[in-house]
Amino acid sequence: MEHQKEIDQESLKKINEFGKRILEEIKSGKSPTFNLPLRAKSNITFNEATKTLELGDKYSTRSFLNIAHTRKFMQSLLVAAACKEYISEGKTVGKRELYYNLKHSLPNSKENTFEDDIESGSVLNDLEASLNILRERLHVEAKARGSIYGDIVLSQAGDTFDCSKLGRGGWAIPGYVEDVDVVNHKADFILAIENDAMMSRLIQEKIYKKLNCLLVTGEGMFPRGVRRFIKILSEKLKLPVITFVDGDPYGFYIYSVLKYGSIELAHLSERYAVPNSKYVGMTMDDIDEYGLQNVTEKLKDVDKKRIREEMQYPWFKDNPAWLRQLKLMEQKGVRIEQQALANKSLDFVAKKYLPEKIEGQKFLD
Amino acid sequence: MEHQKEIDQESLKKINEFGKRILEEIKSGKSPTFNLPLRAKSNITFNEATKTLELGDKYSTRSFLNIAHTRKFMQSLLVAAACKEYISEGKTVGKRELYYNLKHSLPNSKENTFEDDIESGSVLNDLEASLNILRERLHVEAKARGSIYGDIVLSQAGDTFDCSKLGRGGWAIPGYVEDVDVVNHKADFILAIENDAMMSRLIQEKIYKKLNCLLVTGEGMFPRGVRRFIKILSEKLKLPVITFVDGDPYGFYIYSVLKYGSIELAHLSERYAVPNSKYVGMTMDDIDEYGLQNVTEKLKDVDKKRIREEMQYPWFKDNPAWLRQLKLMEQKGVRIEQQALANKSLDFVAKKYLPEKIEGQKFLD
Amino acid sequence: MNEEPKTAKLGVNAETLFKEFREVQLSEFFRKNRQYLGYVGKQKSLTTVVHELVTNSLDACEEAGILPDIKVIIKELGNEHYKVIVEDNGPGVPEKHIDRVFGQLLTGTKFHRNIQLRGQQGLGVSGAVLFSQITTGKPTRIRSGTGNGKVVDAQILIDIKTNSPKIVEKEVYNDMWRGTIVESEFKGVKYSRGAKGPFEYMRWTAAANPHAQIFFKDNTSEILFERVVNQVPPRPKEIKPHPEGLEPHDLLDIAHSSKARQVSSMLMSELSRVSADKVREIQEVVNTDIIQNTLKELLPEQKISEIIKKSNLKSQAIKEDVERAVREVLVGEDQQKISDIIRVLNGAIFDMRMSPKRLEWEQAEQLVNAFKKVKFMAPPTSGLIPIGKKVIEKALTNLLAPDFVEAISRSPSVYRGGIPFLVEVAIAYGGNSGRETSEGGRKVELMRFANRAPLLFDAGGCVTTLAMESIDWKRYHIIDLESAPITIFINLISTHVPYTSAGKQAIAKEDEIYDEIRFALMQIARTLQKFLAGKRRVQEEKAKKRMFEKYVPETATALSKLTGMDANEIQKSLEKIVMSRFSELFSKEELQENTQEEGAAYEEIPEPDEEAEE
Amino acid sequence: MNEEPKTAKLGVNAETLFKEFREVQLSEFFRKNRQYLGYVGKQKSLTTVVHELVTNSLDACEEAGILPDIKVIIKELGNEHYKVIVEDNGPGVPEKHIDRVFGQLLTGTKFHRNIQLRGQQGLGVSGAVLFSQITTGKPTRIRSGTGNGKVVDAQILIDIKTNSPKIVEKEVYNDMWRGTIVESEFKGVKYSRGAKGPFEYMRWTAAANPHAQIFFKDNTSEILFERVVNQVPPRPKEIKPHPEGLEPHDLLDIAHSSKARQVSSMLMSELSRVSADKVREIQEVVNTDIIQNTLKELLPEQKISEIIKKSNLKSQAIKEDVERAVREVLVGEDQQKISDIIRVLNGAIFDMRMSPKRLEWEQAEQLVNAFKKVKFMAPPTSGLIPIGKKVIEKALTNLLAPDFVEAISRSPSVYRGGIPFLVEVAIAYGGNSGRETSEGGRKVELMRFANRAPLLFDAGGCVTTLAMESIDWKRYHIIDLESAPITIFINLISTHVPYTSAGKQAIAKEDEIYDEIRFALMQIARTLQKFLAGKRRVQEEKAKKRMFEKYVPETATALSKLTGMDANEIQKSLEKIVMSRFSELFSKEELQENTQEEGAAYEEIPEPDEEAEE
Repeated sequence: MEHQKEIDQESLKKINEFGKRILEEIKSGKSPTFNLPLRAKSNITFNEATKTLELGDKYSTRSFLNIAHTRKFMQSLLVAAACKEYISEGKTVGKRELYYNLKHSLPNSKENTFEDDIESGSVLNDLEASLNILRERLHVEAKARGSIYGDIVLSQAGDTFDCSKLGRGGWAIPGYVEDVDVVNHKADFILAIENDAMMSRLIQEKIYKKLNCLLVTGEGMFPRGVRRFIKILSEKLKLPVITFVDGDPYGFYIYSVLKYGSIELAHLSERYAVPNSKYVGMTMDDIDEYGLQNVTEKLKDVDKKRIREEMQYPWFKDNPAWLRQLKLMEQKGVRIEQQALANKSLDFVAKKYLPEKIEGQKFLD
Repeated sequence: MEHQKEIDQESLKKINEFGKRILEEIKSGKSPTFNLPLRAKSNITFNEATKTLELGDKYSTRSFLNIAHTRKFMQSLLVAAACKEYISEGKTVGKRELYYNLKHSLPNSKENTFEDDIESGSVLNDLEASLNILRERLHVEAKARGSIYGDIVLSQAGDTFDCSKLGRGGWAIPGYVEDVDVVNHKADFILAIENDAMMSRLIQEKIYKKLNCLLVTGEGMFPRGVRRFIKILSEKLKLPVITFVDGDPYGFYIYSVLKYGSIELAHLSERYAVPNSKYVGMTMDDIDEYGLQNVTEKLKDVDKKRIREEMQYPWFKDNPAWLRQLKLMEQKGVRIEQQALANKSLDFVAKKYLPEKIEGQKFLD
Repeated sequence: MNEEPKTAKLGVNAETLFKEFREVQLSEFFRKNRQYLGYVGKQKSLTTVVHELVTNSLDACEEAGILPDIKVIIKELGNEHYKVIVEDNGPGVPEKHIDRVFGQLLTGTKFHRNIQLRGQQGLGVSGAVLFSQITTGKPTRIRSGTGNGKVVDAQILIDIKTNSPKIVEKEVYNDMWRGTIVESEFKGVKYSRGAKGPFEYMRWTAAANPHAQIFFKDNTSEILFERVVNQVPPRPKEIKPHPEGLEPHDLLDIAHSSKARQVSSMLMSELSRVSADKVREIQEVVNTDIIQNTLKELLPEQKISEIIKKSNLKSQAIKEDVERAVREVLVGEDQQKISDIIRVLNGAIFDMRMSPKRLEWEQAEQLVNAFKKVKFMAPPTSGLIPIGKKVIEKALTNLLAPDFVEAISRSPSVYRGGIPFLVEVAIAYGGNSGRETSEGGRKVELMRFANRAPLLFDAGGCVTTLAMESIDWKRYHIIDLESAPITIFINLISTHVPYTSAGKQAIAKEDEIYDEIRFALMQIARTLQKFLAGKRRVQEEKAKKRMFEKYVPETATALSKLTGMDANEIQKSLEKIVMSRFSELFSKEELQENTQEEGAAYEEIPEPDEEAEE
Repeated sequence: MNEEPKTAKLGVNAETLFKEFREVQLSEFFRKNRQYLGYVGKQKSLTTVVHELVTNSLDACEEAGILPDIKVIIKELGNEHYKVIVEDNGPGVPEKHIDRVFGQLLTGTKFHRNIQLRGQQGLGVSGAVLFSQITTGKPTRIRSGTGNGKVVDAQILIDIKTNSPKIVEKEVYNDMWRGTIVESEFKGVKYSRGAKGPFEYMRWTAAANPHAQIFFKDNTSEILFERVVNQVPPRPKEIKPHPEGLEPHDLLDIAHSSKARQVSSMLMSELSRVSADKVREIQEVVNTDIIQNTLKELLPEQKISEIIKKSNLKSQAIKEDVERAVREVLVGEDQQKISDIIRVLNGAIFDMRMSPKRLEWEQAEQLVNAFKKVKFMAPPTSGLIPIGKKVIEKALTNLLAPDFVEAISRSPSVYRGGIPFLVEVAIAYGGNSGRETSEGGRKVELMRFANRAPLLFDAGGCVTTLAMESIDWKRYHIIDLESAPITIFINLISTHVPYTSAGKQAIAKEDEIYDEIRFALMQIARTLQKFLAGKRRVQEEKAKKRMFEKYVPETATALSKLTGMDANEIQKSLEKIVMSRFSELFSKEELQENTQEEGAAYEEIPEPDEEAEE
């Protein structure tokens, strides 16, 4: 819990400085302002060295006297003040809870401080970027969805538990994981799985023992909390991450967000992105390699559009192996799901597919 | 694990009988058929005594020689044969895995045994109804989503774990819970929570200690697996269930499905519905009682339509307290979320709202 | 602004202004407004020419009881310059009438008669002559023989300033030939073989006039539409006006030119459906109103009612009867008042014995108002000459070689209260039905006719199109009418076709006509549906058998897994079950089908009225 | 089917058929086809009556240079029965013309003249008389004085069979009064104060004729539209036809009735924009074609070109010049051939010295073809009398009391190559602009006029509507035109208005007209945009200040929590910052704004041409 204290001290310091600067501007009779890094495409670059999306150094300035900024300016101060309070009281809140907590009507007006949680969410994003600090460290937690299973003993909030001793289920990853500690573990890598039913299959087939790995699922697109958790584990334990998702543009996207970060969170890439991730499947080659032609699904228009977009992603556009995958998909006009492997037999994925590909290092990078 | 064996024996017996009956019809030169209970509104009644939805005794007959049935007939046999195999091998599969496992093209044809998992899902529903057996007991597991937290020690698949010793997270409830056993527990009731962020708040506020309860969330509409899990816990431990959801037509619906069952699963109500559930909130009265007028949301058209529908539900239509809620909502034209309580203060829900209402037995039933 | 407005400096007085006053002739009016005659657009103008000339020929032949033999030749002479020749074997035009028939607008035999004819306004042929003249400056050449041994060959122009014929050249020679040839040139027009051109016009004409032999020739090809029936349609009869359709000015016209001595006999002899009984009824209605209005101020209502009740308003001696009633009802009242009332009433009471020549507007109006309150029989339909169900079917069979054809000739009815009409509707399916698309497929074709004359333009607002589009064709299992190989034929027969505009190309949506067309379309659609269903059934049964067979092996394998029994054996048993189902069924189904196809096509269709058949 | 068709049993010969042959008068034609005159629909019929009578009054006043003073009274006499009285202070109709002006169709002074007038077809007033007569049987009462001391009071009917006037009663008495009163009854029509009724018609008339004083009265109320300008528009002049708009038959007409001795002088005197130079040019073009066609078969192309080059085709002595050129080019060739060629050419060459009386169709056609190749000045516009920018603005200001109004009177232009026109467009915003909706709001109103006469019906296909709808109003920050308080005024001035149909209620989409309207609309829309922007600015600045002030307390509280500093103090500092920002700004902005409102509304708009102003 000492750990937690340090984190909070630093966060408080940044918030206090933020308030002080604004106050000083007001005192000197100037229109109060604050800067925040521009989160537009034009200010986002792909760092080839660190393999992550990064914000450039363009800034925009929020000014109270700019009619287009005034409301947001006020909202930013409200959120900052609230976060200061949460940290001081040692509480974390959800995004929507934050909204409700701060919503009230302005004096002599029908207008509210916030009209919906999209407004408060966007202010939170700004504040995160402006203070250069994770929202979790402002005590706003992410959506809780996803679980972990495998030979690892974790501790949090005074509890210690073994994630391989949880029956058919796993540990439900909470929205706040900054304070998770690893007590001990036996694993060579983390397997990040798109689909929760595939997670169940692999738990049943005891693959974590066979391949010595931790299983993590986010039930679809990995939410922030899960990505942050994977990042923390992989950093603390120096474990590589192997991604196992559907062979379709959405699966590729899940992988690329995990590995490189997202445009929306480019200002936080270093705290989210897991550059050492590798991609094990599904690939377009798997279809012929494993005879899965009959269990592919046709691409929808939205898929095709996404393929075109992904071909332009900075990490794909100069990567021949990935471009080949995307082109193959376009040619074949099909996608292939993880669970399609069940067409061979239920244990095919655990007995043959994953061992063969992981032991043979057949990855896309 | 003996428990598990008994369950499986009974399931196998039913499947075998099903196959045998059909085989005998074929041998005697008749068009093979099987019956299944009609799952139409006309055959669903609300049992006032047991307080659950029930199927009547109307049956429809699937016949191989009826052009409208032929494909489904074949599919039913395919699914039955596969389930027999899963049970024998001690494996469970997901719904989509089942689909992939059974998909292949028919001889000399471009047609597949199943074209999508909607087809296989619907056949599975039929088989469940026809054999009068839970799909979980045919080893097809439900979607895994949701978690439990509180003073309870569970065991499954040889593992034993304490659900109050899992940090800020809980136990991720798996899709298959037939074999969960309770080792011991300290709880007076189960609190079923709609929203996962509210779950996090209540874990933080340690309400499970304050009120002596188990916290379960399904992250929105409780999925089958979670409902089944609540049902098992509540039956095994004789614990009442208190439902805490948003004060809107959807929250009411979540509650009513938990308590009475759903039309889709009317044939399985006795295995899902938890008739001893009570409703603690949010109610329309809470808005004025707790001064939440400023954090309501306007009803959408779809909400208004749903209110009208719910007024016709058999369990609401003669229940003055519930009708009053629905009419109030219509009049006010607003809904109220669980998290709106944060408008008072973050710990308001745990310090005042829930204790006051639960200890004062202020429930809707 | 209330001051006297000042006049402009140059005061101009009325006499000066009227210096240039003069009368304008119709010919000059139409020269400046040729669009009123249908001469608008290069393509449409040429089709209008053909329409006017052919219509005239057909009408003439039929009036004379001759089986028409029509030749239409269109020669391209230069850029947007054509010669049109239309020849018929009709009765010919007598020499003394030729100049005015072709060289003067608004003359002819038809305009003033209440009779079903294709053309009606006396502007047709002379309009074409005018159009030729104002685009080429040339006269139209007419050759005509009446079969009496003389043939006239004349070149005719219209003197536009005076609307009178101008014979440029004329020759009369001896020949027994009978018929008329009109030969005329036009500039600024365009010929196309497309949907709205002269060729299509003649093809449609052939469809609605199977008693005519039609030869058509253009610069690239020629075609003969052969005669399908050998009988001239009966000569259309002039129909007396029906009381319900009259306006006061019509009635006045009729009354003043009638030879009848009394209004009562005038009504009976000049109007249709007016019997002696009806005359008495009219008299009662008219006079009830008159007495009420006249006495309104003089007597209490109840007294007036008594007088009306006691008078025999149907009586021949109506004035005496009314007088007697007044005396009876007012007995005991002041004598002066009684004689005043009688005097007033005597001046107002409408006596059917009065001379029609003396009928005045007010009285005509009273009569017309009474007509609306009296129930008359529907107008006689002897003037309506339908083509007839069988003839239409024969014509379309000949023209389209369809797989299915059915026509309905509905019984006559009236619209707007008094104008008689009937509709004839047919649907042809398959063969050459429908219109060929540019991709080689076929799409639905709507052939519209008014008194057998094709309507090629302005389909949009036409009642025929509206009626067709209002039908829910899906109900009859015609899923996509738009691209079905279907020809729909609709012919409106009436003494007065209610065109939407002067263009005479679209029929107005009169509710009664709309309903009749819809009714007929639905009736035929039902038969067509049965025809198509029968055709489909055999196909479907074959498909069913194949389908069962497809699922057998998979079912057998699954059942084998479930029961442990040999898959091959199960499969054989299942196949046997399927075969036995179909060996029974096939013979039965095929039998049913044949019965359907023979009988059903014409069931439920009532026999057409005697009257509606030729 | 190739056998001789058998004739019907009752052979009827041509003579019998033509027994009933007779000429039909226009009056009878229109009696049966009243819709051609606009008498269709109960509401529209009544508006048409008012239109015809008022149009006639206005035209008469203007021709005589009198400031019009028009009274329109509509009395309801019974169910669908009305009396219409239209009175003017015009020149009156001389006694000897009264019967034909009102009692005969297609007579009048205007039809044959190439002049800008509201009515043009000589069917207006007499058509109304006919319509009255066939719905009520009653004559129309005319009172007219020419100011010479005599006033005629006559009751007139039309003899429909002969299209001739029938005076029922006539009285002449002494009075110096000048003007005309037409008083007529109609049945089967309906009066409404709604969008398409007589009241609205007169309101529009007032908008486009601000030199007229208009009094309108119906059963419930009366209104006076006062005169806004005290000047009669110049008398419209007759314009000579422009060569580009002529067809051969027009030219022949002109030539044959011309008093000129030679074609050359005929062209110059009877047509506009034909100078002596142009005559020579025409001669050259005509004869180039003639020589080429005539010699085509006789000489190689190159020789023909040489001859044409060497001939002075513009010369007066053209035949001699051509002959000389032929001889020069063919020098050395066979003499017989040369004289043959010269003889042929002599017969063909078009010599402008020929008498116009001898002009034949073919030559007229050659001339018309040449007209198309020669470039003429646009037709003179002296016949076009626009209302004028300032007058329209005055009229609309008076009528609508708008916040903004601007009009444009465009310079004259031609459409279809030769017909002169100009458009006048105005937009009014605010005040009573637009049409009131049933919910009390306002929506856009399009006032359409042809030569100042309102067009109330058939707005859909009218070029004015199309042009208005084609504008991307959003570009001018008029986000929702449909529900804006805007009146758009469009007046087409032309010697020949291209109506889409006989109804004369919609103007055809001629590209040139469409473009002119669009251009004017866009130009005004730009000014309107600036006006609206200026109006908005003050509002916006005030709103801004309020907004900043609203957020101050909340911001102060939050910052206080964040820093521990006193909230009140922070709030005061913030308020000071906001105030100082606006104390600067407000004075500046308000200044700018005033400049805008004064100056901007009319900037960028070019001064209208002299000619387009009265």
